[in-house]
Amino acid sequence: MTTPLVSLKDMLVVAPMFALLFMSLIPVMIKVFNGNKEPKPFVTVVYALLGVIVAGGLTASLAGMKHVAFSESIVFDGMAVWGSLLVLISGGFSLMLAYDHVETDGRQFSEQCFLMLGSMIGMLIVVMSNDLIVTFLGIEMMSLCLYILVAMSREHTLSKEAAFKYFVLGSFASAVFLYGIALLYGTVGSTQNPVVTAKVAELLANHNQLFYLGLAMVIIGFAFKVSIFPFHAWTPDVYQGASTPITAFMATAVKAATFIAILRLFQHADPATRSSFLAEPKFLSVLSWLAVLSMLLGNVAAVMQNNFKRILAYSSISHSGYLLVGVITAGFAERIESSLAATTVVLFYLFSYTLMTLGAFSLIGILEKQVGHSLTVDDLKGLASRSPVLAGALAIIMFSLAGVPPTIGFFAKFSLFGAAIEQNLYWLAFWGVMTSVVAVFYYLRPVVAMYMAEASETLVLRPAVLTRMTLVLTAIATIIFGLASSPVLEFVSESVLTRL
Amino acid sequence: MQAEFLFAILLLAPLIGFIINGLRWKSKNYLLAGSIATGAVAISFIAAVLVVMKLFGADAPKAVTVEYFKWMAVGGLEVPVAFVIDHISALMVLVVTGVGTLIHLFSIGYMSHDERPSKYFAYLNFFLFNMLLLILGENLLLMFVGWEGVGLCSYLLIGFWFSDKEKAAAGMKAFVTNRIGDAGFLLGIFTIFFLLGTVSFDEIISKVAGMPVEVGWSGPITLAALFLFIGAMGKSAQIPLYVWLPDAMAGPTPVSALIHAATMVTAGVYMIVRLSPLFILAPNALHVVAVVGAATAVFAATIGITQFDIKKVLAYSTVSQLGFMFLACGVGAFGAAMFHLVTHAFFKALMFLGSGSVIHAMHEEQDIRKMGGLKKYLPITHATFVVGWIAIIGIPPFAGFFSKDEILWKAFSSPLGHKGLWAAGVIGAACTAFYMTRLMALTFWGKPRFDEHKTHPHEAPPSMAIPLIVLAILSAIGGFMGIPHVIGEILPGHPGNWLEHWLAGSIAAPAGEAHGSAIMEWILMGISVSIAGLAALLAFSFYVIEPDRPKQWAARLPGLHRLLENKYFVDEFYFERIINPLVSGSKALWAFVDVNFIDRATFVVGDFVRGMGSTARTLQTGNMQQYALYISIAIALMFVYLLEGPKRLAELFGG
Amino acid sequence: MPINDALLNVGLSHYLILSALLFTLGLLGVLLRRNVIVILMSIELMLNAVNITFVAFSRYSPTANMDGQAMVFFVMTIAAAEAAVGLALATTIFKKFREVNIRYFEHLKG
Amino acid sequence: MLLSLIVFMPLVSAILISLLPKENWIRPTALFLGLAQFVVSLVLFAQYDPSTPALQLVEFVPWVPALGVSYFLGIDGISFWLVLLTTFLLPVVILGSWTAIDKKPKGFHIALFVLQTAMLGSFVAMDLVLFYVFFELSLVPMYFIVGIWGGTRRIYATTKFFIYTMLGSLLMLLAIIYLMFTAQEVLPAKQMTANILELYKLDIPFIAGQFLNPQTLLFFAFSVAFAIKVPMFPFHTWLPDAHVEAPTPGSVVLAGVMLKMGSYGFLRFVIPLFPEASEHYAWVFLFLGVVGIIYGALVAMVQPDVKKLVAYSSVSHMGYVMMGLFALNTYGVTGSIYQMLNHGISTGALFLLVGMIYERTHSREIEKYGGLAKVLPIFTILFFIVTLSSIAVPMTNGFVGEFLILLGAFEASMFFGSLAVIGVVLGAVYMLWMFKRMFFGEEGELVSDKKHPLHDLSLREMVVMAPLIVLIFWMGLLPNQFLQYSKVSVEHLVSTKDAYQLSIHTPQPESDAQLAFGMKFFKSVAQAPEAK
Repeated sequence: MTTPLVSLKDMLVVAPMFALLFMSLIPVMIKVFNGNKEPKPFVTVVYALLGVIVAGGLTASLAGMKHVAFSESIVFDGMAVWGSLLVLISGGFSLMLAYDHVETDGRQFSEQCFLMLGSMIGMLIVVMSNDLIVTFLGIEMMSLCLYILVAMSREHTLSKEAAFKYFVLGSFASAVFLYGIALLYGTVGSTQNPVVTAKVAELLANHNQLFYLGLAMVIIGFAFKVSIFPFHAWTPDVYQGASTPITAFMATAVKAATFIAILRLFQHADPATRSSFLAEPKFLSVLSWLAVLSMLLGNVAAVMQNNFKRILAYSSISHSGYLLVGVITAGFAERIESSLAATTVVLFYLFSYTLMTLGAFSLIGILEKQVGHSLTVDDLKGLASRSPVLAGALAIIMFSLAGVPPTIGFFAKFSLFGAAIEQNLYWLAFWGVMTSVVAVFYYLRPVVAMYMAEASETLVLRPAVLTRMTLVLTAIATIIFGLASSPVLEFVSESVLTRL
Repeated sequence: MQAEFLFAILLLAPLIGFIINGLRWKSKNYLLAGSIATGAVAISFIAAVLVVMKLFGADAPKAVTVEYFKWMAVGGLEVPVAFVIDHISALMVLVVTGVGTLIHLFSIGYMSHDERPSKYFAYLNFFLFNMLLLILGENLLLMFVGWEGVGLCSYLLIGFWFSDKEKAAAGMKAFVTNRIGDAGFLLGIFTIFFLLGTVSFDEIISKVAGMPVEVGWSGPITLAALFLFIGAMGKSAQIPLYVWLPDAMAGPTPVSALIHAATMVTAGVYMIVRLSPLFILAPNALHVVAVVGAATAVFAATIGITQFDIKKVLAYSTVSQLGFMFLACGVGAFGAAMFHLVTHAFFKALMFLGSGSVIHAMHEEQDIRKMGGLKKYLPITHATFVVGWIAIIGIPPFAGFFSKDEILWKAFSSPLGHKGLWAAGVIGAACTAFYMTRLMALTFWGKPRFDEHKTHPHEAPPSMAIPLIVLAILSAIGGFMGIPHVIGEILPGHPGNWLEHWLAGSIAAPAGEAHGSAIMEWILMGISVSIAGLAALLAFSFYVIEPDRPKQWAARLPGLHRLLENKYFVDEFYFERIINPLVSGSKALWAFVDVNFIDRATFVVGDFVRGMGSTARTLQTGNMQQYALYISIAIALMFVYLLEGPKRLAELFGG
Repeated sequence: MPINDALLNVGLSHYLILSALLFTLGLLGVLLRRNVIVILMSIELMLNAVNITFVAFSRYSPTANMDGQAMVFFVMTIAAAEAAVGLALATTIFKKFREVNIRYFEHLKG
Repeated sequence: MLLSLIVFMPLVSAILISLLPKENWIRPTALFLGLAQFVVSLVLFAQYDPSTPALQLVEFVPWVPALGVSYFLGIDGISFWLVLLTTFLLPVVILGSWTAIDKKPKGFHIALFVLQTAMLGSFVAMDLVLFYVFFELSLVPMYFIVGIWGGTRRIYATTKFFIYTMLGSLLMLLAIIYLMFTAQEVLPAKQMTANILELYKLDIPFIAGQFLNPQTLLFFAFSVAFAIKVPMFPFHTWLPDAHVEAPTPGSVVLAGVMLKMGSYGFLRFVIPLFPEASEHYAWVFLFLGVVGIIYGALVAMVQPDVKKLVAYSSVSHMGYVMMGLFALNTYGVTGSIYQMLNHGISTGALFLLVGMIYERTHSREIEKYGGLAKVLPIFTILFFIVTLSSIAVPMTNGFVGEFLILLGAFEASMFFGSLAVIGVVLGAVYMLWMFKRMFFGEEGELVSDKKHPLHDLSLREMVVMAPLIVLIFWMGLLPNQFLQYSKVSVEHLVSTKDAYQLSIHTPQPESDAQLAFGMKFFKSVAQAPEAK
């Protein structure tokens, strides 16, 4: 043990978190020293965004590096870079949405920013963690902040209910997750990802029942966070109850971070052998069922919804199903190249999902005119004539979510199903396609309302500049990164290769 | 002159006439329009004569062929735009352009009061162009182009007075019925093409030359022949596709004369004669042709007896005469068929024009019950009509006698013939004589049955009279082109059968010996003429001498009378059994397959998805503990599955 | 293994069974109890059950792996934080709704 | 670069139109741009060499190299006329919709031009993924055209249209992916590729009589996608709904071009890629083709709505196209290509005419008309000519296509060929019956309405119809002028379909440098395996 416990490089790796922490404290400090007087929201958001940008810059500048830090409990690699960037992008945009939003621009905005940045720190930990217990810590940090954020919506009683539900179920799932970790610890002797994955083959061969159970419970813990069926039930309720910017944040950043953690668990320990636990057909079938049911339930339930946020919640469930297909492919693939290709696809899909979801929620943010207003699809009527730009942007995003080329949503699905078919997971691909058709139906409904229905009188557009910007930017990005998906994919795939 | 040039004139003259009159379709100047159209056809006629002249002479070619450009060339199918005048088409082209010119001329007077004479003449010219395509086309496809083209013009001209729904319907009926035939024709073309690899008449004939005669029904040539005959049935109004022709009388009368008597309807006969070397190889097909022809001849003639519309009588007469022609084809007497085609063109055109003159004179009255005694008002029309009448009932030496008699004789004597066919022919001829005499009697003779104070029939103007006279002359002498040998021998100078000689190289003859002797021929000739004569006399006595007798007979045989008067209820049968079920069946099909099945299936899927969606929503009770329960159940199931395997899991659910 | 042997020689499995029982108890509490405070307590029970597992595994590990014991501290910290947030939320909703029965909070559904 | 120019000129035009400040500038500008892209497409005549079956005017740029997806355009005898038909119809449609589209003209023309790019792109894309992208993209503008400018049930119709088509094409997507991976495994380059010329080289295992083998499954996955688009019985029910609800220009483009994307797909992809399955299951398509012909005709006959009648006639006409394709011989395939053009022109013209009368009376119910011939003589003449073309009277374009198809079908199967001939009769029945009820007889309630006297066609409307009428006769009288462009390609396809290959036509040396570079690059990819 000649290496020091903590090296300078270790600190460099976690520097983005410190940047976030530092910046998150400033507005709160100002408030405290100013006699509990809320600073100007604009100042607050600038500080917060600054933190995000600095963190993003730091992460990006470290890209290409592979480093294992803090006694192998933190790992910094390409996947971490991508995960961090996704988290920071969605966090940054969510901050912008929050700045504009009716429910969050009140007197507690500095606290809100503090919590959002804190949650992002937790996510960064999740993304970089190399140890299940660290992952647990990260998840808890992220979640605890979110519980409060959900509850913080001003004067909105439903948000309290949502927060409490989210809290109880979240803690419940955390306990399950933790129990799983404990069982893994007991059977493997360590909670470090590489150690666990290295021993998978051996333990599976022994039919170590505790290991089976532990793994199952860990998977359930993750599945809860990304709302995989049947651990999804909180999603629509919480998405509806939370204020829209927070919902956007939850839908994108949480999902991105958690899926990275899942990928780490599913990865191959040894490039030469197929060592993921998906080699065990039972796990494969369990996960396949979860994926298929999520795709099915998410899409099918959304068909009958009218509340736009709930639609997006169900859409989020189904997208988790699609992502799980990618994850399964990554774990199932025999050759390490295929596995990495599937990992790339998952990251790419996350990227596309983040863009589209942020865009969709921004539109909701613009249209929600007062506290507690629950936006339905019918409220969109006549938007096309009121604001062609916003309507066009949302239409692009909806088509992208439905997977119509040449948007990024199409290419994400294309590469995802491609990866699945390459591994002969035809049924997963087939169900993916079939449920996509169902999805088309409800993704088209907002478009129908905006363009084809009679205009409604009550349409009020708030002049939320940052939110509008977010919507338009994401829509444009949806097209541009769709057409230029190749550079993005290559970029991701190169950075994923640093894992080796 | 160059053949290419002459053919171009021949074909393009009517087309140009069509275009000129078509472009000035709003004009009401009937004289100008008529002159243009008539002139165009006359030019065509002259060009035709000039081309046909090339066929005469010692070292004259057997055919004059010109080729302009490739129309279609796909794979092995090469269709040039090529035309030919040989000994068969020469006859036809002269008849069509000649009679066509006369009818155009007649039309000028006839259409003088119409609102849209330019349009009428345009259509008429266009018809002639298509008819020429049909006749002159060197291959089946080009013939088919003309074949459909004449059908189209027929449609337009039948429905010329389209404001009348009945007339528009008649046009449609004609087109659709023809289309059924055309579909058969198409199949015939396909069969021939895949059998012989060509659609050119010349090549078809040279390729089938060495082929053996087909026995049985399923040989390709038999099939092709039958398919083509379906086409001929449609165009030439044979059972069961004859129904359009009587309705086609809705068109202007000159149209009936030109299209529905003299030219277009004979296209089927022409086509079979043209392909006689092919048909002759399929005796079974020829039997079908003969039987259908004979049946039509009798069937239509019997209907003709009871009709009261002057044009309808003539129409059924046309159907019946066409039946004679097919009878001739069917017994292998293609020359006789051509002969009858030509003479029929003369006398039937004459009679239609005559009836046009009558109708014109009677102010659009067509019911012969309201005529009578027109002889004194319309002397020229009457005189010419009489010529036609004598010709059609087959009194020597008028044209009809020679051609009809040749058919009857061949039906009896040809190797493909049969006594039954001959008998049917004689019955048909007798009926013809009867209803034609009846027509004459009711229209021209006896006492006028119209109000002579109100209606003042007047004789036709010269433009209408001249065609009548010319056609009357032709009807009188036209038969001399085909004097039977038995008669020729006893005549001074021993004139041979010119027509037979002329066609000899172009048409096929059935293999085998003809049975029957010259004496037999004389006897049969005598029988048929006398039966026809008797029938005519009977009719004369019925309708002129004792005008009450028909009613008595009708009362005595009510069933037969009703059957005949209602044209054997064929139209009703078609309507009730085919058209109505088709329409209501289609509605049901639409309602059942599209609306109730395919769309329903789509809806069922949609509703299923929706139902699933609703179910999924009911899972979302809002009860947090229930959500936790889902998680717990999932954990439990996963445990059982992972530790015990799928079987245990299934047992849990009672499986 | 004779029955009294299993009773007397306390080993890893005993601790594991105990923790499993406690965990199940907590789980049932979350599922069945109506009072929000009791539900919070049940969650704590689940977390503590896990702690027993960690410690037991650590104690009986052949390599004397101490990681498990360290983890318990992490867990306890998290549990404390959770309790704080949970109670805060419970207070808030009690203030809003004047209600502690969990079945009351079913406004969000469908 | 010519093909790229043709494909993307409409997209640029769409952007230009979106920048126009005044509403009354939109239509003239759109017309000008539409004519311009048609004129540009005419350059094809100069650059295209009809004497070779090889792919011409090729452009090749790698797009997503990791997946072997490239921007690969090319044209041959199969797509040549479809491209021209597409560019030809656009100005016609723009002029035809001058007054029909009275709200949001800007959005409409943008949608129209974007649609144009998508359709042209799918005809010249030689990369399966690129094709798929264009193929799907075409749904979106059409979805809006029907949904925004359509009739009362437009939302139902447009959603049905979108979901039906999407369902089919997503299955095809799976098949495309599978093919790309098969190429990676099997082809010597060991590279994933969506390049259709490379995929032609695949020999996909086929077991006759069994359903679960790769070629059969792929064949049906592709076929369903295209059959829905065509639409072939029994996937046709979206079509009448879409047509009835679509605005006139939408119907014209839908019938005129979009349906052809399906039949083109069969010709370009299904038959060459899966030759054994195509041959083995040809009877299915012949059968469904016949059913489509007869069923479409029968149902068309009893439609009370003239537009729906024309829509069902499309089902019938496309049945011919399917029969011709699966006759798998020169006559049938040539006829099908010809029939695609014919249908584009005549059905397009019919929809335009129906639109014109609808603009005057706001009704499409046949029973309310009658006696139009007297009131609107020019309209009647034009309608009649188009009717003739639709029922395939010789000397109009319809005859040539139908004749060749029936000839081909008869060769392939005497039974189905003979059955299909029934369609010839029924076609005349439904069209002429409709014509009779609308134009002949006494004047109907709409026609004799003294308050709203009907006016015959305006000059603009005549100008819209003129090119269509000219083409109807031109194609009918001189078919060889058209056929010669596709002749060699079709013969190549039919004669070598079991081992179909397309080579690249070497361009002239003076052609554009970038193109030459693309060629060189492609050749290095394409020929490398042969060298080994």
